[in-house]
Amino acid sequence: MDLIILTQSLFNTDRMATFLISLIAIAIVLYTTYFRKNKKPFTIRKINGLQAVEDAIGRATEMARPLLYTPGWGGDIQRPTTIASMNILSFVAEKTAQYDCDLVFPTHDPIIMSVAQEVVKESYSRAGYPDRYKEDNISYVSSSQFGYAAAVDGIISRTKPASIFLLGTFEAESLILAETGTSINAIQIAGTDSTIQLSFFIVACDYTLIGEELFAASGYLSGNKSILASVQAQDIMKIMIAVFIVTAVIWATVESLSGTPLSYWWKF
Amino acid sequence: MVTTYDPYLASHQMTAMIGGLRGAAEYEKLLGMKGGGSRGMLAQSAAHLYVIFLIVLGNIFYFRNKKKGARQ
Amino acid sequence: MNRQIPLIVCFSFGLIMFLQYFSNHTIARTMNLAILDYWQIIFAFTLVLGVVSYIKANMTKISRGIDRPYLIVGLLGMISMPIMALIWGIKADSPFMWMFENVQAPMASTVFALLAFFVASASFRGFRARSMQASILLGAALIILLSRSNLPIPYTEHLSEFADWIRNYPSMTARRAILIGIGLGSLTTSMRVILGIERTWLGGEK
Amino acid sequence: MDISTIIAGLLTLIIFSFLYKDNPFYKMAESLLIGVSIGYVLVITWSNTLMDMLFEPLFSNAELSLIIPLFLGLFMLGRFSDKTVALSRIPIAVMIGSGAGIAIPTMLYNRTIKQLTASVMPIFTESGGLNISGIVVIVGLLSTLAYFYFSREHKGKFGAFAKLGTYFLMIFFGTTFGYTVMSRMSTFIGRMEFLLSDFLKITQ
Repeated sequence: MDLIILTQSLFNTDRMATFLISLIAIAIVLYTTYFRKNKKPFTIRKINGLQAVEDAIGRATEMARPLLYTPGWGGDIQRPTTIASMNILSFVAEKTAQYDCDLVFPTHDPIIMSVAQEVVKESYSRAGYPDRYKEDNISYVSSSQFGYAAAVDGIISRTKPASIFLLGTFEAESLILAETGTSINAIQIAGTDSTIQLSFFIVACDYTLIGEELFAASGYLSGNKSILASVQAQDIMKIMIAVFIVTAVIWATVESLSGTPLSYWWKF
Repeated sequence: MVTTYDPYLASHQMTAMIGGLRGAAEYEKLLGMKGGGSRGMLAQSAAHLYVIFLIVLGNIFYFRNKKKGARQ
Repeated sequence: MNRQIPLIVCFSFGLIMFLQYFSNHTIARTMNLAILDYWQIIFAFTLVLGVVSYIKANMTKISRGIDRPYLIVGLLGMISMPIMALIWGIKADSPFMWMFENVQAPMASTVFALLAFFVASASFRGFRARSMQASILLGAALIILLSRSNLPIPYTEHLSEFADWIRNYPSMTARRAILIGIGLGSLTTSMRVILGIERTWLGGEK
Repeated sequence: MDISTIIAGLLTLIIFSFLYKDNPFYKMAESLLIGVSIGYVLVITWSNTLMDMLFEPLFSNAELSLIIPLFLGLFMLGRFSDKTVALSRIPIAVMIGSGAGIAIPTMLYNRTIKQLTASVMPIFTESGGLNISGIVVIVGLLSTLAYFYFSREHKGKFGAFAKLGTYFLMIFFGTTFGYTVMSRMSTFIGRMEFLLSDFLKITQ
């Protein structure tokens, strides 16, 4: 009987804390996005690697070689990281349109391919060069992890792109792509939310956007106010997190010193 | 892949983990059998030593070139 | 209108998925599973677009005479799989599975195995003690590698303990901070998507 | 030796030849791998998704609610014509919207809340001794978070603290690299075992 009642309950009380914290987070994002709008503009700190983005595009143009952009095998369009990557793609595509530099975008997911086609096509029109857009350059190359890796490797070793952007969710293919890129002396800018692959990118690539930097990057590059507002919301939440941790640690220490068993109120 | 799961292990979202080939070899030892894990350990140790060797070699080259560069 | 409808759809599905997470009710569970099924079904249809893009790209190159023989092999490989599946089915001993086991799988795992060499080349180039940060990266990697290489050196046990301590404390805490940041970044990005502020996926702001 | 092993062995050797340099054999094998893997995904998706999850239940069991994903899927094909391309934005909206909806609580819980609460521990033990590991964890977490703080330039005391965070990040990257070397090598060892014992029969 208990089980049935439990499954029929409309609200899962186990998730109360997450629900409340979600609401607070939502409130903060709404605040920075809508209510702070007319205050002085929010600026974010320099992020290493982002100044290099324009140089990388310029380099490809000067060398008359293509620029390769791929979002990795690990993500799908539902993943926020992929959305952040599409934002950066939009910026990069606008520049490649202006400089008339070839942008090659291989992906393992046909849905990402469809979205990327929309994004790039729109960026080319925005830049005023809709005729320079080549749909074939944004292509699907197998959903198999190492089929994708082999395909992108092939493109890298044959078209020899001057610059390579590896931005999205990567798995084991990360180092295969990054080392092949190194072997043809491409400038490589990587960024991912896959913590393990970060270590390979740090070792093999010229610039690496670490986790959250990838999300901030899209705001930094585009100067888009709404993205900057979210970055600000993230910072506010980070301060709250720091305050929470310090309070909880002091609490735990006092409890431990006074010999009372830990109350663990900070675990939820 | 071991470090991927560490935080989940520590935050008790997971209860136990057998990490990599070394973990497999230890697990085999625990069960008192000899399998691919123990045999692979030799190759693993060799691989680790090889990578250490390459890292050290890379640094020797780096510092030698730097010295040369400074002298010129 | 072109953009309004997708934005409304996006908002509604976002809200539904957000709310169902907090409910155990049968309706919520059913809806969750249904939407996860939608993902797979939409992917299945979109795969047609992907395959057509693959064929088109290869045909263009073939007609221009670039890498002709190789691309024809690829196209034949692609077409042969559904044909074999249609004729003999996809059971364990079918030609379709034979192709998977003896052509696709060995090649795929060999591509994976290339990583051993890439790890080596990256180790040679990427760990130079250029700066304080680079030296710490180098030091941490060396300690872990040494602790796992079963060398007959003194203090092996202490080294192993120290390696475990690094992994469990300083290394883990940095990883946690990265994860916390990713969580926050994902959270705000998702919110922008649901609220319709983030429209890049629609091809930009209009 | 059977033909299957010969083919698998040759293809393995050809893929390894890429390490020397890009060559016609490798190009052939690469193209074959891409083609066959696309064909494989196509067949598996047809049988596991379209047949099992959509057509069978819809047409044999008359589960009419499946008309929704059927149309969502068909809308995707609208991308073939400029006139109907707008239709494809609806299924994309479904995927992106629902993905974002589920990401908010799950990312918040798994990535942020859980990781955060696991970091709290007393910095003095009951006996009054310093808990070094605990201090390292707290300082590491706070300083790395400071590195990810985007509102301020990394200057002055705050900059120094954020720089400390980068040291922790480097420890993490070095550690991960060290631990992952193993898993990267083991696939290679597996392939070599196949080549040497199954294919060339040098070892048993």
